[in-house]
Amino acid sequence: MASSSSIALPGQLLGPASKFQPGPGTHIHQSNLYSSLLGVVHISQPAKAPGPTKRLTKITPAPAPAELPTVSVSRSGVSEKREVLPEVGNTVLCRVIRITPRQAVVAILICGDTVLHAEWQGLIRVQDVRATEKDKVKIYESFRPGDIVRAEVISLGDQANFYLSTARNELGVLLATSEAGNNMFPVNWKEYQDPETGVSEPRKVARPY
Amino acid sequence: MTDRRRINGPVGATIPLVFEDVEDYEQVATKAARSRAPNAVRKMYLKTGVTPSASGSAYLEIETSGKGGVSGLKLSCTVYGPRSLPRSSPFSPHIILSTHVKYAPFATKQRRGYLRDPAERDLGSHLEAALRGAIIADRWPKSGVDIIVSIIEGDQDRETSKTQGDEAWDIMNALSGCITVASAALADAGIDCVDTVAGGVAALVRDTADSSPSIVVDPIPSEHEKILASCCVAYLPTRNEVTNLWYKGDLPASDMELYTKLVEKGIQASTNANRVLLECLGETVN
Amino acid sequence: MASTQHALLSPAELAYLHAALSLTPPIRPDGRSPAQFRPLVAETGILPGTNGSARICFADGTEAIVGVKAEVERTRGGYEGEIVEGGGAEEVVTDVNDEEKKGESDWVEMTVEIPGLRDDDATTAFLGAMISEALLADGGFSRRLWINRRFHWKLYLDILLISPPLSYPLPLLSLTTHLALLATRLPRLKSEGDEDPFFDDDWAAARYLYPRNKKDGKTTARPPVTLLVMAVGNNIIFDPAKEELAVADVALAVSIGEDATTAATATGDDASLMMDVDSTTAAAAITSARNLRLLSIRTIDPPSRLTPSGVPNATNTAYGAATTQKQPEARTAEAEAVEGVWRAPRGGAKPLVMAALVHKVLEKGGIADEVLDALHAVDLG
Amino acid sequence: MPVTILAPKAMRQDYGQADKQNISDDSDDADSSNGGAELDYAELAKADAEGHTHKRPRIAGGDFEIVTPGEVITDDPQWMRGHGTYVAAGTTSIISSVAGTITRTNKLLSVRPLRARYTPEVGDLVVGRIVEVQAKRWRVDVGATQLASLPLSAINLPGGILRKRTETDELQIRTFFAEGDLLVAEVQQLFQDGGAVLHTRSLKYGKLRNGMFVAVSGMGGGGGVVRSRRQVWTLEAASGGGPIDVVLGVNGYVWISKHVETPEGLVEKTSGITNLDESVSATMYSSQNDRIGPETMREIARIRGVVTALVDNGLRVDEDMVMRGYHEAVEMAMVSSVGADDIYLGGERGEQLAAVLTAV
Repeated sequence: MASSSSIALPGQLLGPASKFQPGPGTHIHQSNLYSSLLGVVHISQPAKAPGPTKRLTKITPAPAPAELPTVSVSRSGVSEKREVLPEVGNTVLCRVIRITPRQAVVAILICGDTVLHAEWQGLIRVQDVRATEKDKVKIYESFRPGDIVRAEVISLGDQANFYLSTARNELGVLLATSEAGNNMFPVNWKEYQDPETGVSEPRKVARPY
Repeated sequence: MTDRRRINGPVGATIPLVFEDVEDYEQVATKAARSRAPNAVRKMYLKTGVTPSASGSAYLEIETSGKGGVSGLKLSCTVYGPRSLPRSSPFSPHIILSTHVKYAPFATKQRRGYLRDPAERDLGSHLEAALRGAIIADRWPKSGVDIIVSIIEGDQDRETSKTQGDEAWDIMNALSGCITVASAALADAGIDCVDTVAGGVAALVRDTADSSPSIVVDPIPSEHEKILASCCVAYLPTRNEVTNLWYKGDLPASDMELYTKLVEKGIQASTNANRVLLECLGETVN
Repeated sequence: MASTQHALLSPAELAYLHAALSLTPPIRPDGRSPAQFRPLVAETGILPGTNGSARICFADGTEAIVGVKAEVERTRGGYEGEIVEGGGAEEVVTDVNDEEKKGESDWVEMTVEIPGLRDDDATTAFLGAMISEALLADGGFSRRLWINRRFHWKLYLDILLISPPLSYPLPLLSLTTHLALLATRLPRLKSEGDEDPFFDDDWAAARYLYPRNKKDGKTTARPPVTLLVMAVGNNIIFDPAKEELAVADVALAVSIGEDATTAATATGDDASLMMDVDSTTAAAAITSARNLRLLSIRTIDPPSRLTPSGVPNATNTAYGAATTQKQPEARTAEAEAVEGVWRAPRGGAKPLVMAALVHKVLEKGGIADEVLDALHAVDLG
Repeated sequence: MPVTILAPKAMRQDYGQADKQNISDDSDDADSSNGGAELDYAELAKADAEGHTHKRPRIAGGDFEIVTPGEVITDDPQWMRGHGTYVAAGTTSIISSVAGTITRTNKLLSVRPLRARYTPEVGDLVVGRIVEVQAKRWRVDVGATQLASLPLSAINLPGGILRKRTETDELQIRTFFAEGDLLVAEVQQLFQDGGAVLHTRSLKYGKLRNGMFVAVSGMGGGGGVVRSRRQVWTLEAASGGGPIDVVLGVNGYVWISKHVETPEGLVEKTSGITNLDESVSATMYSSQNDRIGPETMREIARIRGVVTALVDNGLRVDEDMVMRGYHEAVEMAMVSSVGADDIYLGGERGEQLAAVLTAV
């Protein structure tokens, strides 16, 4: 199990459950870890510093008593087409489809670093647009249909929608088109400007990295 | 039940013509005997990723019995999903599996219509049971996946007359192929499975009217005088578990051993198919 | 599909049911012993307009009615022009040996109607296929419908579930069909040989499809029955109720038939001959060795795989320290099973478990025997 | 014998002697005065001509009177119409609109249907099952014509009563109750259309576990769960079963479970609000069952059998009947051939049990 780039087939034994933690693409059967996908095996050593780390794996096990290396099987490199289900905590890129005073409906395009093929629908509720002055948020001053938005998944939501939030500085509108139809650039934390007409429009702007 | 959306072929059953070629007459009249060993399955060809637009796909071909004019089994499977459920459907903590098995209209001697008939629906149910045991459904909440298997050629001997052979037995072979090909397509689509499931068929056959019955794997109905019983098994090799068992026939109930042996042989046939499946999946990766 | 009309049960209920049914002996929710069926009320001959009919209902109100109708139909030859045009009638009669009396599977048409389900629903198709498959398994049944070389009976079996299915309706439908077929009578044929058939219009003279012994009025051969059997842990449970099926590890539908004597099947003895079978041997066949045949086995997709899994207290975010968890709804991680927490089963069943289920049905003096005995006792009117 | 197949029987005469008496009275009249079936029609025709519909002299009858829809109950104007009745325009006759038994409260005439779905009333203790999770509330099946609703604001949140509801609670609504979960709650409020709003803001309400569910008809004319003094009680089970909780939802949904120390019980042992909070959150939304012994499971199944036997035989289900039935069932098992383990109470054994109970 030393090599970190071997191929696993569904049902292939990866190791005992006492030595590894199950990551995505694996499952436990009779105290052993098996692959559940056709893909490449990754073994990631636990981060030295315990605490809220940036999650690399998709499944966070409950606070593990002893930190064990996590073994996962990933489709990346095996197939162009791979689908992931947006999960709580994932950062996603999405396109605004329609807006109402209470929420913005978006289509999730990219989840993490994976381009999604299926159409997963998301919802940004008015109270999740930004972290401060929530009561003054207006959806139409934050998003417009067609905008590309970076957001975080905060709940699996109801049967149809994932609930998303843009209540952080680096989250919000990345690309916006003006009413005149031109690509705009951000001028401050709440405005985009049309370079040709000079008209600025309100948006929940994502802080550029 | 007429299908208005397509231009349909002639209504009613068509009976294919049988040409009595003088030279081949003897050959047609005498039944082709099974040339393989009782334990040998036919060669099969499996390839994944044949349909670029689908999330996962696979193609399976099983060789013909070597005689001219006999079609083998040709199956194509496409998997769409995981994808979000339609807005009207209720919340589901699991992935919703839907399976469709359809014979192409020209796949069998008797022309099939475009709408699925009860036998095809039944095959779909069997396939669903076989796959449902294999997938890890709770990995994909609020998602659905569609598995569509098209039977392009239905493993039938054109030259046998209607009275010889019985479609009821052919359907077992078709199901076992459907399971194997769908399993490959699921792996190609990246849907979590506990193991690779594959199908296998074994049958208790009688070759001549007065010979004693014997068990063969991967039977071709037209090669035998009579099939007494047949079973199709969907088997997970690493877990040693059966996800679907379909038996039909007529066995004395007192003889449990015969039944056990039949299932054993079915599992053996399934293991053979699984070897091909694993090899094929390995090739996909490299 | 087959059993996805799943009972909505909470994870705690499922865990409880599974634990109770895994005990030795299992404790079933309604207190039955593992092999005990729900009591049922049965009667036959309830529909005068049919050739045979039956009704069965359970105490909970689940009720099924089966009507059998027969029509004379012209036999289609294998190929065009092959239709036998009757020559000398006498000659033909002597010529017809048993092998020639071959029935076709399309002589029987079966429809299943379940309230609340579309008729093209997979469940309906699955149930219909299962019942007709058992009926046609040996070809012996359709042989009973043979009139002469040009005509046969076409049998329409209409299976109706009156109430919405409170449990998986397979055993109910199968038992009702069994009784209806036992009660089915066909008019006595008066014509001879291959001429156009005409029949005795005296209903009292009509013959039973499954001929009866003249002495005790009991039948010798019997139509198949399909039994539903499931396994939880090491226990084998018959006639499961809906909530029991919801925690099944594996469920099988096993169809069994009964032949009069071995000889009868081997030579394909025809119906009229069986009528005159020496009554002593027939009686002996009933009492001593019942000649059971295994006709069909199908795996029923257990609904347990589609049940919601429980959350162990250790990882339950609504359990105590909910606020310390960073991701409140992070997907439940893979973990070992925890006692008292329901987990939807994955994978299939061990071949040995399946064999044990089948064995339990078939063994001598086993469940199949007892069910047939009980059905025997039903007054066929 | 694993299978019992019975011959069909005539319908049970559930509704007592009074009804039979009436019928025979009617026919006696007809026989003595006119002597023939056809004359019944004549009588009817006469009644029609006089502008009345045919009615049986009922109002002074016994306790059990069955009326059918369209049947005139009375044309005496002193009565007021209640549920299950209507007054035709221009007349004073009160006509039944359902099939059921007449009940009179002072001058109010109402008809209680023989079979009906549960009609919620404020204060009812009900057992329900979550069928849908929405953004801020759950939809609960309580056996009524409409789904009841349970708002997120009407439940106790983990972390104590004093905790404020936050937005994260809304996002993780499914961790409190998900589809399929069973709960016991109280009807807090009714809408105009009969829809009920539930609440679980008491320590005796909440998610159910450690037991078994059985649905019987509630509020029926003859059998089923009836509103009574106590819907929830704990009993000490026979043969080492330990304490068992029985919850008879007024809606006919019954929950039988192993008794676990309730938070109220813990209050006595512990002191201070913080401890209480912890113990509340510990079990409130858990879906993990405690360890339950086989004896307890057996007795739970026996009680379930008693409840179904009562309903199957048209008897009312309340604390008294269940307790008597349970003791009788234990007695019956003692003398049964199988022994104390015999908990089956279906079919004939159920009838036997019902016969014993009604005989007392």
